[in-house]
Amino acid sequence: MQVAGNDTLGHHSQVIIQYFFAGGDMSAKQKQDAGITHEGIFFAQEQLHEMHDQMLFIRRFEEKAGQMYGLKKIGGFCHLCNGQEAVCVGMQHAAEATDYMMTSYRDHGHILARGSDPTAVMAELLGRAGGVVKGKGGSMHMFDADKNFAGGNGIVGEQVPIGLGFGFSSWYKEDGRVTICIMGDGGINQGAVYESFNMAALWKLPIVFMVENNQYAMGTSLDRASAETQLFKRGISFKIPGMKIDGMDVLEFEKKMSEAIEHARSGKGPILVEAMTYRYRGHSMSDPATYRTREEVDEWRTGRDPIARLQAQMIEAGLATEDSFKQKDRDIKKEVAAIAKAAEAQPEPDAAELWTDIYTDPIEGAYPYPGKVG
Amino acid sequence: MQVAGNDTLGHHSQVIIQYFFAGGDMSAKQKQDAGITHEGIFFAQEQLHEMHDQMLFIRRFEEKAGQMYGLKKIGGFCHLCNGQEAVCVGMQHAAEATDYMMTSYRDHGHILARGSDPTAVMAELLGRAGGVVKGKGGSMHMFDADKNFAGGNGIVGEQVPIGLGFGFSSWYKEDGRVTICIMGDGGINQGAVYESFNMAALWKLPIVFMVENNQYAMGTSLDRASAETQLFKRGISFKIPGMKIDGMDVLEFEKKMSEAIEHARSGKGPILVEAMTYRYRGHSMSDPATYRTREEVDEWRTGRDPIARLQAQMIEAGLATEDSFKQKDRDIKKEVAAIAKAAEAQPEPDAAELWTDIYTDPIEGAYPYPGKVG
Amino acid sequence: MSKITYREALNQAMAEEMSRDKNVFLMGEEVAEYNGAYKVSQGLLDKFGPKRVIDTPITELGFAGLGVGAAMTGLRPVIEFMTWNFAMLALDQIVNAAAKMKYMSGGQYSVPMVFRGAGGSAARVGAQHSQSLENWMANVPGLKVVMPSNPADAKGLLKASIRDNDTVVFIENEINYGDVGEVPDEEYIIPLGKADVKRAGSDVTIVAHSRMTGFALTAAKELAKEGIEAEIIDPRTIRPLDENTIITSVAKTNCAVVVEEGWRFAGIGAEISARIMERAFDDLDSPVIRVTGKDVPMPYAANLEALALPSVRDIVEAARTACGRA
Amino acid sequence: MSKITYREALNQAMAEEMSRDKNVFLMGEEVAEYNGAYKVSQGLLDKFGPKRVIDTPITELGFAGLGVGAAMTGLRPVIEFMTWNFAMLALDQIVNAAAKMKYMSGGQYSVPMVFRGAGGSAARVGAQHSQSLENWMANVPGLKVVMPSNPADAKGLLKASIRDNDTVVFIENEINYGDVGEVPDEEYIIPLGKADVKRAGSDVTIVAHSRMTGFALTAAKELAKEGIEAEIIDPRTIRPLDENTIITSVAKTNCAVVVEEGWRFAGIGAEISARIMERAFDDLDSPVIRVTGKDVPMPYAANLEALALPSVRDIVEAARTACGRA
Ligand SMILES: Cc1ncc(C[n+]2csc(CCOP(=O)(O)OP(=O)(O)O)c2C)c(N)n1
Ligand SMILES: Cc1ncc(C[n+]2csc(CCOP(=O)(O)OP(=O)(O)O)c2C)c(N)n1
Ligand SMILES: [Mg+2]
Ligand SMILES: [Mg+2]
Repeated sequence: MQVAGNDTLGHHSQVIIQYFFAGGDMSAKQKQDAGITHEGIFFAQEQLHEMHDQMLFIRRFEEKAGQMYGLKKIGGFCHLCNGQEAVCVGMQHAAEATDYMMTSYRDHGHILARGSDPTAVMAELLGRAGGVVKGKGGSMHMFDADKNFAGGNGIVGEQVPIGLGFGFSSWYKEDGRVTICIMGDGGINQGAVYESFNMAALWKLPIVFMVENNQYAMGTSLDRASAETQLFKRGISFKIPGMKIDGMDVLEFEKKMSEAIEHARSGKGPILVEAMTYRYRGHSMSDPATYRTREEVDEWRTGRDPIARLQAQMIEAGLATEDSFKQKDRDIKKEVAAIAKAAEAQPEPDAAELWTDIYTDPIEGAYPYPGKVG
Repeated sequence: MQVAGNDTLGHHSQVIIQYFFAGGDMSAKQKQDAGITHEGIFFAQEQLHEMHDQMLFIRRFEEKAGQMYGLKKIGGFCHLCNGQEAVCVGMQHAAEATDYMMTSYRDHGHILARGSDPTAVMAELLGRAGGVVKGKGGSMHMFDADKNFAGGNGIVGEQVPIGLGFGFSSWYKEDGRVTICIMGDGGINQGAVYESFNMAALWKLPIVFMVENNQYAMGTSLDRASAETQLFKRGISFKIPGMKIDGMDVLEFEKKMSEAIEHARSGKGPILVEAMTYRYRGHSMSDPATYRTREEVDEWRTGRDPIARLQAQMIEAGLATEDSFKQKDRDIKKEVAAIAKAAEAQPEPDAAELWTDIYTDPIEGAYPYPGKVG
Repeated sequence: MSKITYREALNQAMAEEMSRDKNVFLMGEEVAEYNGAYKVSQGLLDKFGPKRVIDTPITELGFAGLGVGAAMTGLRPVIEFMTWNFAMLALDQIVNAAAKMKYMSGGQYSVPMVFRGAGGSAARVGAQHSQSLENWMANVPGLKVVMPSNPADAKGLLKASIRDNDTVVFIENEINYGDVGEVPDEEYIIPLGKADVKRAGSDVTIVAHSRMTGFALTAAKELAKEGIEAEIIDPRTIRPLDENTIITSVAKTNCAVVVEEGWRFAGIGAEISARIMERAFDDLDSPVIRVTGKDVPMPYAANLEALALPSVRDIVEAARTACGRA
Repeated sequence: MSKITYREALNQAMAEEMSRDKNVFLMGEEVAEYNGAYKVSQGLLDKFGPKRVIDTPITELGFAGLGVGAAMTGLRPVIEFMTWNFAMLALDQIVNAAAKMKYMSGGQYSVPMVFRGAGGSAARVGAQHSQSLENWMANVPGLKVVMPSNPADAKGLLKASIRDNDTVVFIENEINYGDVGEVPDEEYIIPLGKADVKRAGSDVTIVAHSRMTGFALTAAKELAKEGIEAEIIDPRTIRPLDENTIITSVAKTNCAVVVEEGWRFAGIGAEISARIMERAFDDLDSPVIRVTGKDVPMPYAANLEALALPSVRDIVEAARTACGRA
């Protein structure tokens, strides 16, 4: 692998390695299978279908969430990830199930890609008892400890020191896990990020810091918030190597992200990945996103859509047809509709839940103001 | 000036300009005067004597402070700057009186070099009414608004966003001032520093960020706290150019610092200066500094002492003799002793001062718990 | 008088003060081009230009400190936190720098600035976006803490806060932004440190600030139906607290209820309760009752959220109990 | 029983818990090679090695968050703040992450960790190094707040805090570090949430925590000379507060004084005062009196500092007033 290690990179202030090539060995078995070879990496058709279906599922799920929000069934903030599906899905294919992961409030796509029960995710959005966090967290605070998915954090940048702690834990326990700690292009300006970069690099913790560069933080475009807009360079001052990856191409993303994860897992310390992506919708449901031109949105939406791109690749490789994708889309829409229905049918959390999950060890008789629910 | 501007530097990830040369024009008048020419810059003898005397004064003042602390006349923390005098003095000679300046708790040398009344500084250490901040701040919180010296800040790194605000003010008012914002090699790890770097670079504010790299933060050596130990590179990720300067050579320091200040003043935006220096004493009076070897301390103290160095240069240039320096030292010691005596003779602040300087506009009858002094 | 929203009232206050004093500037996330996350700064960029209405990166500690430094040079920053929840990151600059600067510098540096934004809980935004910080801020000498409950107060108090020569923590309420109320047409200032009796009454004193003032007024209507006349006091300025207005009321009603959205432990209610005991012990027929947000992080689910917040019913019940008519 | 210092007691607590449970680690500024800025971690690096005793860069927010993340994976971090003053920078991780995590995650993630260090004012360290944060921390559901006043409590409570499955804010006192006291030789734990009656008395209840407990005990001796027997209660755990012990005492003495070093507005004293009124109104012969740090940033000058802090004399006078013998 051609990535420059921490040492050489920092000392010579070299340009960060923007693209590097792993050129993995393909097994004879794989070669026989149908699939697509992307820059030397073979993706078998099962995996391609899985990736496609996951991306499409996330797209349709988010659309449904948007509808439910419009119907006022979802309250508060609701940040959709339409357009960013290849990042969510590519990353999950690159990571192990045991790897840790945490992100901001824009978390639906990630937790779905991670394999959490979509009905529980939808129920959470609706504030239902069967929500992935019992209806207590809502859109911004999705967690699934069984899947090693640690949120769902509402304070911009807050998940970065927390991710540092997960990475530290793997160093401490020597458990071979990698932590993938995700932030936005706005979040990367927070001071806590650099405190974390420094400690992660100093102690060579197994962490992939990933910035989802969708080029806007609410209404603020990247260049209005960042002196250095090439975000993968934001680790140079801390000797963290950087990679920039096309986040609209799921195969490319999976491949490069695998390399980044391998870098972290192999003991070389942290790495910073910049995923170039775009959110089709406003920042949250209430944002009309007038700060972007129609042309810009279209350029990404029609020109670079990750789902359309993979579909075209698969059709060209003879792995699917337009019709089969249309059928798949109908199936997924039905599935999502059924999920929404099932989630909506769930009851609200029991009123007694107001007082649970505050302390693991509540102190009898001393808990300040218990009870009197209602 | 060869310094790379923000734009080119960041884009090409070039190695930061470590040393650059201004080669200022010398006036005919200066050439005739006695003095020393250091790398193309002429220092007239008056200035050399002034620099020398200021450094020596700070040295003796700090020693006196150390004594007074030993006698328990100074309380709390007391952070001396012995060894770092060339940084304090060189910087003041490079800056204009109207330029703003702020630093950490290690502030005695800076406020003295800035020209504040040394009796008031000593009185402050002793908690007297005539202290530079009326006895309310002590060693860590020296301020002199008339001299544009804004502290004296006890929370590590806190002065950096504050300095950003001073720089912002000059941008807002277009008053041509530069802000020199000083931090330690430990302080530079604080997240607030990078938030400030980003904003300063984004808006091209006239700020010289200066890190006094004395290579220890309390008992922690630089390499145990920083992934990137070349601290002048800590701005690269924010497109801030860096300079590393020998902080044990007052002429060199004045020269390079002038260039840095000129860079900021000329509208090119912020610059980060790393001043290589060393503190001879422990972190504060209670620190035995056993984390450093005797040899290391000696190497700096006898090998690189800024006062001895300037003395040698001046003797060689025929501007002074060993004897004249000895006499000067005796004079300064006497002066410092007299200052300490005068400061000690001052009364403690009036008890009523407990309740002043909290609000500019106190609200009659509503101030929570006024009075009852004693 | 004109009818305008709480949001417009705040907007007018800033526009008027910015027109009056060129040292006043507004800075924060999305305040300029986006016209404010909650549109409080609508139109100010157009009116005053990009030098005086400035969008920042998401770096609360950094731009709070920028405000402190700028104020020390004589500028009058209005620093907007998109919400006060995010100010948790900036507390060091507010408390250790802004509040203590004048004292530490022996009076040499003042920090005339306003930190403002929406505080407390909005609707359905969960645990991390529903923090009440007024009790923490009011704890700190050197700060003034202002929390308006209606448009007229919002405008007059924000203008006073911008003109004040000290650091003012100005906490708005997101849910109130759309509230409409009468606001004088001529220029006016509401001095800091003065409570307002929003409703006179003789049977029970109810002290409530920010959104809770409205809840208390609604409760008062309910109570009136039962023949209980509640006196509703809105402190408006939490620090310094106009304790005389409260004590005078308790001397008349002989009982009190204190309402706050925030958590109970060492909250504003605790302070007011303790002060009433200290200054009106002999006037009290019954213990002061605190109605507060429940002692839980804010849940998302609609039913749980409703349970977590103080309700009009809670206030009514507390008032009945306080005046012995439960 | 052995006589050891408060500092050694804390050290033993950490050493014992680290020996017992390999998931416990200590992290903070200068905790390892320097053996602690105040030598509380003396010898721990030697004993447990650099993986379990870790020096950090000066980045409070970052390593506080590191602790939260590590705790979420089942480790048991002890995060030392050199002093709690610096924790102002880390409050977002303590409050928005550690305290709320279990709730937000529907019970999936606990945060079993201790944030510890010296709080309050040391001697002559000025405004920025003299902050009391216990009232802010005790305001927050999800946190437990512990403040020992002597070596035996320090040891037993720190061991309990490290074993606790929730986030404990453990606030020590720098001036107490050198205090010597008797500590049991056998292993022991002091359960959180239990106050301790440090002196029995029938005339006045004095509630005081941390360094103020010692002040109150000294005041009690003075008062005894005048025939006033004070009952001194040290809550030890501020949150949850053992209010029953306080109420029981007030039922006997019919009056109370609450002492704290921190500022008055919405402090611990306000909370305790309000609770005493709520639960023991009819027992009270006089209003609860608060003795607190003065409402000023801490000054440096020796005479001003002495005036700013609560004194034994202040407590004595308050107790006399409370029980009607002023
Ligand atoms: C500390 C903090 N400041 C401000 C906010 C309000 N806020 C929520 S999202 C957001 C923009 C974040 O943008 P980015 O990091 O690019 O992520 P994206 O929304 O594009 O995924 C802001 C300012 C917040 N939640 N937390
Ligand atoms: C936020 C914060 N954390 C910790 C401290 C305690 N502390 C005071 S000075 C210091 C070391 C600072 O070292 P450096 O920045 O290198 O400055 P130097 O003392 O060498 O001048 C520490 C950790 C503090 N004052 N503030
Ligand atoms: Mg973004
Ligand atoms: Mg240093």
